[in-house]
Amino acid sequence: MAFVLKKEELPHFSKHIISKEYGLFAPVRKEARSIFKRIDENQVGEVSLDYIRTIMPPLKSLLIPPKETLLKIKDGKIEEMLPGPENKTAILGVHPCDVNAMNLLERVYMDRPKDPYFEARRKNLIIIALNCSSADEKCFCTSFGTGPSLEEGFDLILTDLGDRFLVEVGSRKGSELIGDFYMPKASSTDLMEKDETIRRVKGMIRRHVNTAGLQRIMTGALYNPIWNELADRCTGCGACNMVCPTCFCFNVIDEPELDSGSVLRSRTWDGCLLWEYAEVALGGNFRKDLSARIRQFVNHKMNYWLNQYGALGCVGCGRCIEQCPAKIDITSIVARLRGELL
Amino acid sequence: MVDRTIVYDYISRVEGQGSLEVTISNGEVKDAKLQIFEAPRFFEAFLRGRRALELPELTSRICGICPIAHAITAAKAVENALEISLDERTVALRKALALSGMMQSHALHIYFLAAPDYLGYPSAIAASKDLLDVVKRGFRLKRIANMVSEYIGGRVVHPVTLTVGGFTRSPPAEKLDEIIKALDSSLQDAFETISLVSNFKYPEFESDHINIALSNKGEYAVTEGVAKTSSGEYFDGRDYRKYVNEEQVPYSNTKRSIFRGGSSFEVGPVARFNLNYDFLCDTAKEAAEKSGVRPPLKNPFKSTIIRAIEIIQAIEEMKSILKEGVNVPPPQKPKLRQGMGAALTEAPRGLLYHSYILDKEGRVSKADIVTPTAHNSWRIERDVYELVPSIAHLDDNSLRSLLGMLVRSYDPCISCSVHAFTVRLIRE
Amino acid sequence: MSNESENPYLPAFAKVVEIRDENSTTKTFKLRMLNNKALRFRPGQFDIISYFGVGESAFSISSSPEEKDVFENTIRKVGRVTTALFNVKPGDILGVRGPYGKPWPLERVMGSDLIIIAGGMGLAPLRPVIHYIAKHRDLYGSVDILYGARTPGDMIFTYEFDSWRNIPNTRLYLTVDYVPPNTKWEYDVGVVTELLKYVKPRMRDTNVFVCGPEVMMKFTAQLLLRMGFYPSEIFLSLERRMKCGIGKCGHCQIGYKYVCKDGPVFNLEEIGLLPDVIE
Amino acid sequence: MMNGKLKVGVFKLASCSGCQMVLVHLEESLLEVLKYVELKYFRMVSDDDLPNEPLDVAIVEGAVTNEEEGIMIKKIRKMSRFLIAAGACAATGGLNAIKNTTPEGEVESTVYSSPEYIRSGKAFGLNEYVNVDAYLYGCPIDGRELINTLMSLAIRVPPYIPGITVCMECKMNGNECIFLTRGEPCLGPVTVGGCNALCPSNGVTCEGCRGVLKGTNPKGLELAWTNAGVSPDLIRLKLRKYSDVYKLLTR
Ligand SMILES: Cc1cc2nc3c(=O)[nH]c(=O)nc-3n(C[C@H](O)[C@H](O)[C@H](O)COP(=O)(O)OP(=O)(O)OC[C@H]3O[C@@H](n4cnc5c(N)ncnc54)[C@H](O)[C@@H]3O)c2cc1C
Ligand code: SF4
Ligand code: SF4
Ligand code: SF4
Repeated sequence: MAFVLKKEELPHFSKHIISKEYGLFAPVRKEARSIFKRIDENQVGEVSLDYIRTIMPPLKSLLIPPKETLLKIKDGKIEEMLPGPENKTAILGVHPCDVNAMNLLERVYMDRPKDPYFEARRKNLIIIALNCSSADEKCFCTSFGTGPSLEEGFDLILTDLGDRFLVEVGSRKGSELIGDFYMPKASSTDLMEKDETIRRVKGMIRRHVNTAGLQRIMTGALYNPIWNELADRCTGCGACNMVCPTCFCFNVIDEPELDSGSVLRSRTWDGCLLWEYAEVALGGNFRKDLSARIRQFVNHKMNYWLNQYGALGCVGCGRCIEQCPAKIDITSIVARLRGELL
Repeated sequence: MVDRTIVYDYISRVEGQGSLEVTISNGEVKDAKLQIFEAPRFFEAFLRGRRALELPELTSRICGICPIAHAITAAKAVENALEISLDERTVALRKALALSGMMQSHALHIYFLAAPDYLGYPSAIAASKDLLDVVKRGFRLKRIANMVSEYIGGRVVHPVTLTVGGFTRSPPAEKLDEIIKALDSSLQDAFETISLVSNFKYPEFESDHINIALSNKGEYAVTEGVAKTSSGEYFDGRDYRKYVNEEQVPYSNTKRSIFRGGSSFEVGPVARFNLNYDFLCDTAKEAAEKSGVRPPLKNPFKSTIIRAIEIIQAIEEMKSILKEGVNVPPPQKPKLRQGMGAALTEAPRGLLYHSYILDKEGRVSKADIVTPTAHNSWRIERDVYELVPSIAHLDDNSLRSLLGMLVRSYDPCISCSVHAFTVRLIRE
Repeated sequence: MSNESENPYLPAFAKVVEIRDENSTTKTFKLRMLNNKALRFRPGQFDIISYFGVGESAFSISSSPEEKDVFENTIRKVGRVTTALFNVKPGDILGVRGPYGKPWPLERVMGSDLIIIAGGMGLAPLRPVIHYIAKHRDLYGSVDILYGARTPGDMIFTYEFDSWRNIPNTRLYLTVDYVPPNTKWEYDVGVVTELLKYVKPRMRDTNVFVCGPEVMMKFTAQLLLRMGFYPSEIFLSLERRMKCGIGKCGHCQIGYKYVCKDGPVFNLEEIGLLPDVIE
Repeated sequence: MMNGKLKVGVFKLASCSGCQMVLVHLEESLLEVLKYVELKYFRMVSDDDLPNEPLDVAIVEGAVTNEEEGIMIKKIRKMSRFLIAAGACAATGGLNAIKNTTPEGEVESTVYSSPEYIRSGKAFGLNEYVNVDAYLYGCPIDGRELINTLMSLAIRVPPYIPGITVCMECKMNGNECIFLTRGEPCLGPVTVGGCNALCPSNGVTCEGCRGVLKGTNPKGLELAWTNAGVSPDLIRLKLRKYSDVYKLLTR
């Protein structure tokens, strides 16, 4: 099923979603860019779906918040801080690469034993994705088939057709969400225009990772000097870990909450580029050198993921390339190791 | 009478490290030395070569008690040098920020530094055992002041948004209501503070001397205006050195500030009250009447009351500024060039002076900073001379505690006396 | 209450029933789960202990699997959680999750001879193995236990050594790196691998279990390979920083392996090619 | 709960008092903390004299800039079981150490007409004189970290501050990178996080007041700045501020 939504109707549609008691997350402008934010009724006009890439991956941020309290402990009693079913959430305007990244996170978090916090949030979540209508020189989703369009894994998906959106339904939840919100049915021209858009965007994507036999090449390069060379340039800031939509590592900390007299056990995002990540007691560290840490990051994405979860761990969103202060570029690392680049 | 020397080494409940040494002979003070053994930190030296745009950030580190005052004054001095003028809203928001710093500092002084003297405890923490409500009220006032500082400045100690040319960002509009509500709610505490301090037993003592405070048409001046003296003179930052000079005192303490003609002078709440009384808001004036103070106030101990009055003034004024909206334009990008700039503002403790000479790349080639405590230090010593004859009959302990109260009434902030230098504790 | 939950991060409660000093930096804690929930585990598995307000840490279960209603952790004081645990007294309640991880392959090696090589604290996860063999003696061939520590005072479970020696067809060899003055020591001095000189393994019929500091395991593995052991006959128990124990937090990854769920006991064959294993 | 309340002293060397102020600004939380902690010495707010009994914890603010302070910090070390260097000054000398590269006499005569009365030396962090058990980072320190530290110590457990960078927190806040978009050098990539990327989140670059995080690579950052066209002069000013990042580079 497919419908057409005029662009000027988008605020109404957003309102409609909110009226169904969803907390709505959508991109709004912040400086030159879009950022996903919780939107209330009065802000629906700010929603701006015309963006290529956000700094933070929206679905990861929503499903595994940067800091999340797991347990609250008081007087020998433990309270689980699970999000309840009433916290229904809708996310509007996520690109295919991010949806695919979420699917990868599912492989980690829904693997047994399931992570109940992730599961609860995932169950509460309805996804209104957005096919890409543009791409820049950092995008390389086509290497992994994770974009620029999406065939499944969404409840609804929009495609920007200039003056209107094509709205396609991907699940029952999706069609229920539309409910009585009137939209005209899409015509075959609309669908053709969509295909044309996707084709055009594909043509815009210039960056590429050759995944053929990649695992063998990566494993063969574990002791390649390239890692030392990268370690001279890498600042060790861990930004790449933060912005990566498939990085899932976390730290766990206990903190007192003074007013309530309880202890909060929370998890916070962590990253393998950090010294402390592989540090053990009495000063031991299994990845003392930055070179070993970069190697872990790149190999996890381009190698280990395949063994661990049956898919490569990169979706080609381009965030780590864009946000790296040292301009380290995972695609050119792979290309160099493949001998495709000097 | 035998000569005796009272040494109050390491005066407590002042911000920083200082001592007072008084030598008494025949009931008269032979010698009074307010010593500061806070180590010198040489801001004026290491600021040389730094970028002018860093000055608000760097100079806020002169003092962790009144960082806002330093940051604002530095920004204004640089703006003065680069001939930047600010829009009305930015100026207003700066004043609100300064007032939040003042309210915080005053609440701290009243409840944690001065009240223990009058209530008879070594500290507010000790007092909290019996007078938890009072201590909590102090905390509440401070917290709300801090809330405003953080709201506008981004952080309580050492603000981050304040910059040359304006603010790096506007305070988040969605939080404004909450802030205004909090300020409203703090008025009650402010009134109770007035009742508290009006009932303190202040030592009888009066002294007549020059007062200096910032003055600006139509307002209780804090961040804008020129200095005004009780002797009727006016001068701005650029002319400051024609009126106030300093001399280094060999027995080691702060440099002593001297007003033209060679006299000591007072800056701070009492000076502000005496010179700007007319511009206090009605609520503050009422509070003044209720607590029985009116200009010219000559008893330095009663500065505590003025601080309580200024808390009310600050609350009322912050409210009215914030109510007009908090959106400010992005900071102006200054064009760096050679120049000299100076600024005078009212820090919580009184007149604060910053002046800089910038080279053509906008680097500091000379910095000159005089803090309120440096301005007041000679005055404090003079007060000791004047007070002691009437209390010389007291035993050492009582004498020492009264002198401690006197010093504290100026709320000297020794940390920020950049002119302060170290060292030796002189004992006879 | 907590045990009913599906939440794998939710610790169950256990009572400390006894605390024994092993040496100046190590204590053994005997715990009993509350609510009559015994902790069923196999030798080599670990649990995660919570000291609420400080955090969680992973510890090998060091007691005999035959002992059903209590279990033990032998803990060295090295940091925050372990310091907090050292302040605990019998009767106190702690949080426990687990057991986690792959155990020693006691079924797979059934019928063969065993060499058990432990360094320092590495004896903790091997003690359940020794107890298990003692109980099921006829299932295994000859057993040699090689144990090394820095000094005699760093050894753990010394009070059980005699009973281990009394297990039929079992020998215990001890060594230390260094004997402080005025210390009685009648055994070897030197690194633990040197004890291998006492062992005449029946090749292809012997398996080796190793646990100790990673460098010790590295040298031991190298020597064993030189002696003619196949990697598939050598088992090591590894340790990594660990936050969840269930393959989510990421910290314990070595290459594509997770120590928490693919280990901590690994066959050398599995990990031989992985990076970041041994410095 | 254990061995009674934690006996704490708060001391100040050459500094602005800002870190002590953070303690005072805990306000109501301070009263909660005081259920577990006894402030034996805190000159800024209390008359109590230097205690005779040993302290469990000394929180020391400020740099050591002269002989007296050197003696003082040794005395504090002797009387305290656990010593915390609180704030940039105590950690590295802080801003006070900017002058360390200028000859002292020149420094003194800039400020004083008769520098012969002044005795001062270069500014150093506490660890140049004594062993430091833990650090509280920042200029000033962070209130939340102060609470966590005291509460850890109250149960006799060493404190912990997660080893993440300002850059990571800046990303988590969804900020646009100031370095990448405006070309202004930012120390966030190598600076210890925990401030929630306060400065970048307020639109200004990180100045590194929380010190260099172990395992990060300041040399790489310097290279990145150079490649982005930041002038060597600005890099020098930037590196010589709160932390001793310049030391890591000149080594
Ligand atoms: C599978 C496994 C079995 C273990 N068995 C034992 C045992 O039987 N006895 C014993 O004394 N110790 C054992 N350890 C090590 C024990 O987990 C650490 O000594 C302990 O976590 C240190 O915690 P801490 O908070 O006291 O130290 P800190 O140094 O304060 O540690 C801070 C954090 O670092 C991590 N960490 C530090 N060291 C280690 C480490 N070696 N391994 C994993 N995480 C670490 C923890 O997550 C801890 O929360 C085992 C570790 C693993 C992974
Ligand atoms: S790349 Fe590093 S931080 Fe990211 S998921 Fe893998 S191990 Fe974790
Ligand atoms: S973002 Fe770049 S500089 Fe920072 S850790 Fe990742 S690769 Fe290194
Ligand atoms: S962002 Fe940098 S300068 Fe600002 S508070 Fe944090 S560490 Fe300090």
